Parts: sequence; structure tokens; C-alpha cells
Amino acid sequence: MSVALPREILICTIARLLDGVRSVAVGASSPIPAAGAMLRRAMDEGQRRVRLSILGSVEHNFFTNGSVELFDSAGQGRLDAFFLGGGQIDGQANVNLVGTGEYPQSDVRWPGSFGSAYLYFTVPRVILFREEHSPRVFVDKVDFISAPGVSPPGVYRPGGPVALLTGKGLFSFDRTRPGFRLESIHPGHDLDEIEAATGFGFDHTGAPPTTIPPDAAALSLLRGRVLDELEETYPAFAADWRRDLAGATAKEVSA
Amino acid sequence: MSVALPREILICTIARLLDGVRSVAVGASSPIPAAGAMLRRAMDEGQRRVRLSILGSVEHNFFTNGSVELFDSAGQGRLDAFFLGGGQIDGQANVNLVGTGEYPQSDVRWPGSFGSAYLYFTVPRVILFREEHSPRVFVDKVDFISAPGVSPPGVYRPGGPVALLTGKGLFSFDRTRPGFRLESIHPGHDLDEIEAATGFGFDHTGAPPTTIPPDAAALSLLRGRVLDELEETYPAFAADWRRDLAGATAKEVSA
Amino acid sequence: MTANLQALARRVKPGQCVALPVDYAGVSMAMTRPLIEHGAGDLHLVCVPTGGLQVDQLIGSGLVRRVETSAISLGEAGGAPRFNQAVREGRIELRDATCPAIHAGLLAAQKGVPFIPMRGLIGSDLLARRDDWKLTENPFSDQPDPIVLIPAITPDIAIFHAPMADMQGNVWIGRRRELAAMAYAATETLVTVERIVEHSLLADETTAAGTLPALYVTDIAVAPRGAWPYGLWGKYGTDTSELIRYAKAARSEDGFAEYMSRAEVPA
Amino acid sequence: MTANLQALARRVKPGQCVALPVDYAGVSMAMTRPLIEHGAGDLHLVCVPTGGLQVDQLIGSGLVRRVETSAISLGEAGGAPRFNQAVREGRIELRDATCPAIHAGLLAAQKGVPFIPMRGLIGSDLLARRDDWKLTENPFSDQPDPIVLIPAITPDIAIFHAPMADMQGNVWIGRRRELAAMAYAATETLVTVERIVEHSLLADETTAAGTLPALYVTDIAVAPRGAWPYGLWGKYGTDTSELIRYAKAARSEDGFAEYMSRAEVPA
Repeated sequence: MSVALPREILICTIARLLDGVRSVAVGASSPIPAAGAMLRRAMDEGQRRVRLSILGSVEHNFFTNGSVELFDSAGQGRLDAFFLGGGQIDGQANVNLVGTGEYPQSDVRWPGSFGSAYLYFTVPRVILFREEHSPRVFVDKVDFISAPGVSPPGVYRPGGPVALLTGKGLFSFDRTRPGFRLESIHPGHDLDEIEAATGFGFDHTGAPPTTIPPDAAALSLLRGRVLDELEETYPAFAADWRRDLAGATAKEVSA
Repeated sequence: MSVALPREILICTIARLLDGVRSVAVGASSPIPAAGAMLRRAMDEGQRRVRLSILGSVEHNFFTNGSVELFDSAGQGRLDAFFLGGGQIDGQANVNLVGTGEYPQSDVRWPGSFGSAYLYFTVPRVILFREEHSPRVFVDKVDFISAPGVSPPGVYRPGGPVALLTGKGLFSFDRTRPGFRLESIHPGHDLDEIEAATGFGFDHTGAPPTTIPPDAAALSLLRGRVLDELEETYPAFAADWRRDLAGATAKEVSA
Repeated sequence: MTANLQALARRVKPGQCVALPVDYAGVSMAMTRPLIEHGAGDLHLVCVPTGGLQVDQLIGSGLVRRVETSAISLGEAGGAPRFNQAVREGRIELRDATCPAIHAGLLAAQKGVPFIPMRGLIGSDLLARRDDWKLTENPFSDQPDPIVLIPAITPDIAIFHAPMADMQGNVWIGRRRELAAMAYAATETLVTVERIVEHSLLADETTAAGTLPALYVTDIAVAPRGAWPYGLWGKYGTDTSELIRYAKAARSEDGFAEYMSRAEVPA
Repeated sequence: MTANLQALARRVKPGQCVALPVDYAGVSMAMTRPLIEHGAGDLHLVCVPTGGLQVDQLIGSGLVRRVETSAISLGEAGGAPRFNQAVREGRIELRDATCPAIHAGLLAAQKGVPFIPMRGLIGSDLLARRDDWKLTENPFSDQPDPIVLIPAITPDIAIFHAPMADMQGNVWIGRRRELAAMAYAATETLVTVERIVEHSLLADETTAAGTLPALYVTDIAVAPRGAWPYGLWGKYGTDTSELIRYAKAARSEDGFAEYMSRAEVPA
């Protein structure tokens, strides 16, 4: 079996971050979080039932009360984990999904806040996921707060961010400080590069470890069952992944 | 065709009170209001669609969102008419569905307020219907207000009582005064009897007219289609009615 | 995930808040005797939005401390005799409500909010007697506009009966969506069903539309004719003669005890 | 009660508030061109809870004054180009929301109450920018407990596409209950469907469970493949290549005009 692809490392890291969850929901257009949740479900089979809902999917949808049910179930405390991205994310874990520059006449307008301003407050384990790791994404202060990373005492907030996963590394989030800490660096990247690409300060040890790559069992589940499952909702992403795998194998064979 | 039975006069009076409605709901265990609404629907066929919902009926139920939908549709202003009874009803149209004497240790406990404290406020045409016309029902002041007949200015109240139909007569209700006015007396009863049987004062002309009996067309619809329709939800009531009709016919034949 | 009725009943702990559906929506009468045998008392019953035979039997068996309801009756069979006697004797705490207020309380729990506003109620003795309801001013109006706030009702357990469930624990509730509302609001939900089907109820969009997902279902037991003597929509009708038989028997405490000692679900 | 698409479009009056569903719930794309031809402008669109192609085309056609939404995008095909340009140029009023706030506003209208409380939001710029939302204190808490109140959203008209309707005007919506929520909240509801069926959808408990009653349906028109290029759950998938074709064309005003002048629903 070939070495893990970058996207496979991300998916496996997400599966690890989901350890112990009973229910997880994934927004539309989120193939990597969806694959991570599918891998978690496959790994836990026989021990713990992991329920997964993908917004907009017919197959992976355990809701029957329309699109409000995701939010209701979060409000009831039945949703353990969710993913948020962000056009901008800052060091306080504030998320901006609206746009850059002045509001409302944004220089660049993104789609909008979706459910972030609610789910960030109510889902205990929110995983921030943004593959692009650059200073334009990870800024000192977001231009618009779609959802704040932390809340003052007295504000009802059972949920919030626990981690930030990017194309370069994995951060944890400490709500009390508040701030991020670099937990590991993905293969092929280094601390200097991450510091240069991050517009906010973060904690780290002198030499953060490399992100744990998937073991053979995880990789096998991933390239078999998970890839098949993913195909229903994300056919283009699945096809692309299969092409990369074929390319990687071809390279190994020719090497 | 035999002369109208007392219950047929009640049913036809209800159908008349429902003139012009688009939607009407009837509570459980309310065969006479249900029959009145069915007659209205039959009379309006081809001119106006009358929607009828009977609580607890599978057949006559246009709701699909559980028992809350009746109340929601009333809140939206989609429900034109509803019926309320009452263990006690007073001259201000206050309704008591809870019990007599001190609360909560009532001397006589009735089932409870059901949806009255909401529907009385939100349904424009609430028809009070109580067959038993006696001083223990029609009291000067109810022991417990399940739902008030009128509200002070400033209280949101698009709905309220418009009429009171009893086994002896038909009253209208004036919200501004507020109070009842005797509009007509059913065949076989008179004003003295009604005054003696009513624990509250009411307006009336010197000689109130007799309640208009159903014409042949209405009676024919009533004893054909309406009686058949009613059978699904109220089999016992329908059988009893058929027995009364057979008895009345037998009496006429033998006379 | 199917268990027997006794195992379901054992999930109920003394002092819990238990939500039960209206007569025609799917009452799990099959659970009544197991609950009485299990004996967890001091219960706070929430009737969604009214109660009947099951509530009367639980009260008659001394398991109930408080009832929140919009009404309790046996329908065509008349008043609920054990409830009525308990009221006269002051042996249960009453929280008289009106149907949409109970729905509003459950909705607040479903939405994860502390309250839901509701029209009506003002000037009623219901409001006067409910110190847990709050009269406030509508902050969106520039005129005086009083409105009542109903606090969330969060039952520990909801119990109901439905036509079928699948092997994954999804339950078909059809258009009786108050059953879903109960389950959303409750921490645990116990369901009895006529039968378990082999196929997934969520696999087909037609059945999925009327299905309560397993996410909300704690445990399921099979109980054919489990609503009897109540009916189950689309399946079987109410056995009114049995309700009348009960109503007569339960007029006295002895009659109630005798009824409970021998009546069984008919084959 | 079936009409043609043009007759449906004529029900929309200038300045009205129009509710439209999320991409995957049943967008009546078939109504888009008739709405543009009819030309009622100055519209206030409410996206339930997000918008896409239809909203972008209505904005591009100059019919929209204000958009209330949690997001607008073309999904895999990227940002909504006419929306984005209108934002840059300040030509539409934005009411940025978050999904459950739009659901809450519609729910308030469904319940006939002026507002519904909602958790979250506090500390966001969404709340800071929405002067129609109110921050208040939870009166049921003895601790400070701020909570946001969302006012009722009462659309004049809701428009969506569904798989089928019956001759009585009942519409099958399956588990896409946001369509029901829109209809409950709206004064009028216009529906396009793939087909009309002869039997009553309410006659059978299985189909009744996923049916929006005719009580809420103002008018219906038949439009086969009426969600295209969006998909319709359980019926057909999204035509992503068409969305991409649109996204490219609509980058410029001219490209948008040309696209709108010729694209037609494929046979």
C-alpha cells in the first residue's frame, strides 16, 4: 500500500479528533470532514454507533424534520461534533464567513455565515477546518465576526472550538487563555513555514511532532469502504482521490 | 319527510352560524358541531370549499403536523370557526372547563381547559355550544375561568365568542357591552322557561322569534350525506339518530 | 435495540418527569402494567396535551405526584375516576394547562431555549394559577402588548406506542408529529411498536417522511395491540366498551384494584 | 387548482416579501423566468435558510431590493456572481442571518407570536448589524442570562417545487419540512410540481405523513424537471455542469444577460 496522501492525513486526523463522538454533522461541500466522520464510523463499528449526517445528502441524512433539525438537535445537546471553515479565522478563533473590508459593501463577499453563529455555541466539539494555510486566511483579527471563538461569562455556551486543522498542521484551542497551540506539523511542512503563514500568534513546543500518519488498517478502511461511501455525495472529490491514488501507485511502480 | 328532530334543529342552526367560513375545526366528542360543519360543507359545495377537521378523526383530518397544527393554524388566522362548551358559562362568556368550588380541590372536577385558553383568543368565530340549558351551567359567574369571554384593550385578541347555542335557544354575544342577547327560541320552549334556566341576565326583544327550522333541502342533506359522513367518527351518535328518525316515522305512520 | 416491556419500565426512576401522548396519538397502554409493577413513584406526568386511561391508572396506582395537562378524561366513557378522586382528596399536584401551552413548553425544549412566547391565556385562571408562566411585554411592539412566556418542558422520559420500527431503531410515527415533539424534548424515549420491520424506514423517502430517527429513541419493545383499549391510527379502533367497563369499575378504589388485577390485553 | 407558471408569477406584487427554499429542498427554478418576465420588482427575498441560483438570477434581473439569508452560493460552482456584484456596488440591502435565526423567524409566524428566542449569536457581528433582533435577559433565570429574540418573518408569498400534488391541492413534501414551515408562515404559497396524482395524498397515512395540506397552498402549476438545474430529492440529481456554465457566464452583466436570453430547461 502506498504512503498516505496529504488528504488522507487530514481525513485520518479528523477521525482521531472525532474519537468518542456519538453523532456528528457535516455541512454541504465538505468532503474531507465527511470522509473523516465516515472513517470514524467505520473504525468504531461493533463498539460504538456513530451517527453521521451530511447536509444535502439523501443517503447520509438521519434527519426527517427538514433543515432545522440539525440546529434543534444541537440545541438539545444531541450533536457532539461539527466542522466550521472560514474565509478568515483569527487567534481568538473568531470566524468570518461573510467577507473582507467594510460591511456590508465587502471587497470580497463570501457566501455567508450559514449556521455558524448558532452551532459554534451549542456543539461541544467544533473542529475548525481550512486547508489553505495562509496569512490571508489566518489573520490577527477577522473583518467580520460570523461567530465568536469565545464568550464572556454568563453567556450560554456549551459549545465551541477544540481544534484547528489546516493543510500544514493541527492546532488545539484553549478557551481559557484564549488561543491556539500548534500540536503537530504535517509531513513536508515545518514550524518556520507555519509561523510565516499564520497571521496570529500561537503556542508551541520547541519542536512540534509530526502529525501521526494513518496506520495500515486505517488506510485500508479509507481507500475501501470510506471512498466508496463518499462517492454518493462527493463524486468529483472521490474521482479525484482515486486518480491521485492511481498516480501514487504508478510512481511507486516506476520508481 | 318527518318534522325536524331537536338535534336536527341544533345542527342546522350551527350550519347557519358557519355561513361563509373557509375552515372549521371541531373538538373530540362533539357530534352535533361536527354534523353542523358537515352540513355547511355540503350546502356550500360547488360555491365555496369548506375545510373541516375533527380532532381524533382519521378521515376528517386535514392536518399532518400532529395535534399542534390546529393551534398553529388558528394563530396564523387560517381557522375561521371553532366550538367551545363549558361546565359553566357566565354572562360575560367566561368559560369554565375545570371544575366547581375551590381550585384545585374542586367539588366536581371536569376534564380540563383543553385548547380553550388559546382558541377563544385566536379564532374569529367561536360558537359556544352546550345542550344542557340549566342554572348550574349558565351561571352568574364561573368558579374558574378557563378562558375569558372578553379582554381589556391592548390584549391581542382577534378571536372570541359570537354565539351561544343551547338546547332551548340561540343567543348572540356582544363583545362591547359585553353580554348575550337571545336571538331565537327553539320549538317547544319559551322565554319564561329560558329565563328561569339561565343564571345570568341577557338582552331580548319582547317576543323572540322561533329558531328557523331546517328546510326540506337541508333536512334531506342532513339525513342522507351528513348522517353517513358522521358515522365514521361518531357511530354511536349516528345509530341513536337513526333510531330517533325511525321512531318519528313510525309515530307519523301510526298517527 | 429491542427489549421487553419490563426492561423498558425499569428505565423509569422515582421522581422523574414522564411525557405521555393524547389518546388518539399512540398511547403505550402495554407499558402501563409494567410501569405499575416496576413501581417507580413520585412521578411528574406531562400529558401531550391531554391524558386518559393510562394517566388514570398510574394515578390510581399511587405513582403520581404531579400532573401537567390540558385535560384528563376517558372520552366517550366519561371522566377519569381515579384522577377525579385524587383531585378531590388533594393527593396530586395539578398543573392545569391548555393544549398549545404544553406544545410550547416542549417546543422550547426542542429548540434548546428557556421559553417560548404564546398568545391567549391572559385573563384566565390558568395563568393566575401557574407561577411558572410569566407575563411580559412584547419588546417588538411600541404599544402595550402583554404576552405570556411558557418555560421549557424537558421530560426525563417520553413513552408512546407506534405502528412499527426498523432494526436500526427508527420509528414510524406518520403524521402524529407530537410523538416526535415529545422525543425531541425528552432526554430518553421509550417506544412500543406493533412490529419490527426488516427494511430501513429511512431508505425510502416515502416512509422516511413519517419516521422518528433512532437518534431520539432510547429503547423499543414489541407489543402487538399495545395501545389497547385505545386505538392506533390506521391500524385498529378504540375499544369503547372496555373504556366504559373500566370507567364503571374504577369509580371505587376497590373496583379499580380488582380491574387492574385481572384485565389483560385480549389476544 | 392548477394554473400555468405565468399565472402563478402574476400573484407576486412589487415590494412583496418572498420566501425561497435552500438548493436541495426543492427550488422552483421553473418559476424564475416567469417571475422575471412578470417583472414585479423591489422584492424582499427570504432564503430558507440559504439561497443560490434562483436568488442570483432574480438579483441579476434587478428585481430585488433586500435579501435576508444565511448564505448565498452556487455550491460546487462557487460564489453567486450577480449577488456578489450587487453587494460590492451596494445595490441590495443585506440582512445577513444564520440558518436557525431564519427558521426561528418563520416559526414565530407559524405560531402566531411576535418573536422566538434563540441561543448563540451574542458577540457576533450578525447581531451587531441586525437592529431588528433584540438582546434581552432570560426572565426565567436568576443569574444574568442574555438571550436574543428573533422577530416573526411573515412572507407574503412562499414559492417552491415538489415531486407531486393531488387534485385537492395537497402537496407531497416528504421530509423537507422547511417547505411546510415556509407555507405555514407565508400568506400565500405557490407550488410547482413534477406531476399531479389522481388519488388523495391524505387518504393514505403513509403519504399523508409527508404531505402539506391544501389549506396552505394557494396555487399549483405542473413543471416537469422544475427544479433543474438543481436536483429534486429522490427524483433527479443536480446538474453541476449547468451551474458551472452559469457561474462562468454570469461573471459579467453581459454574460448574465446572454445566459438568461437563451438557456432553457432541457427536454
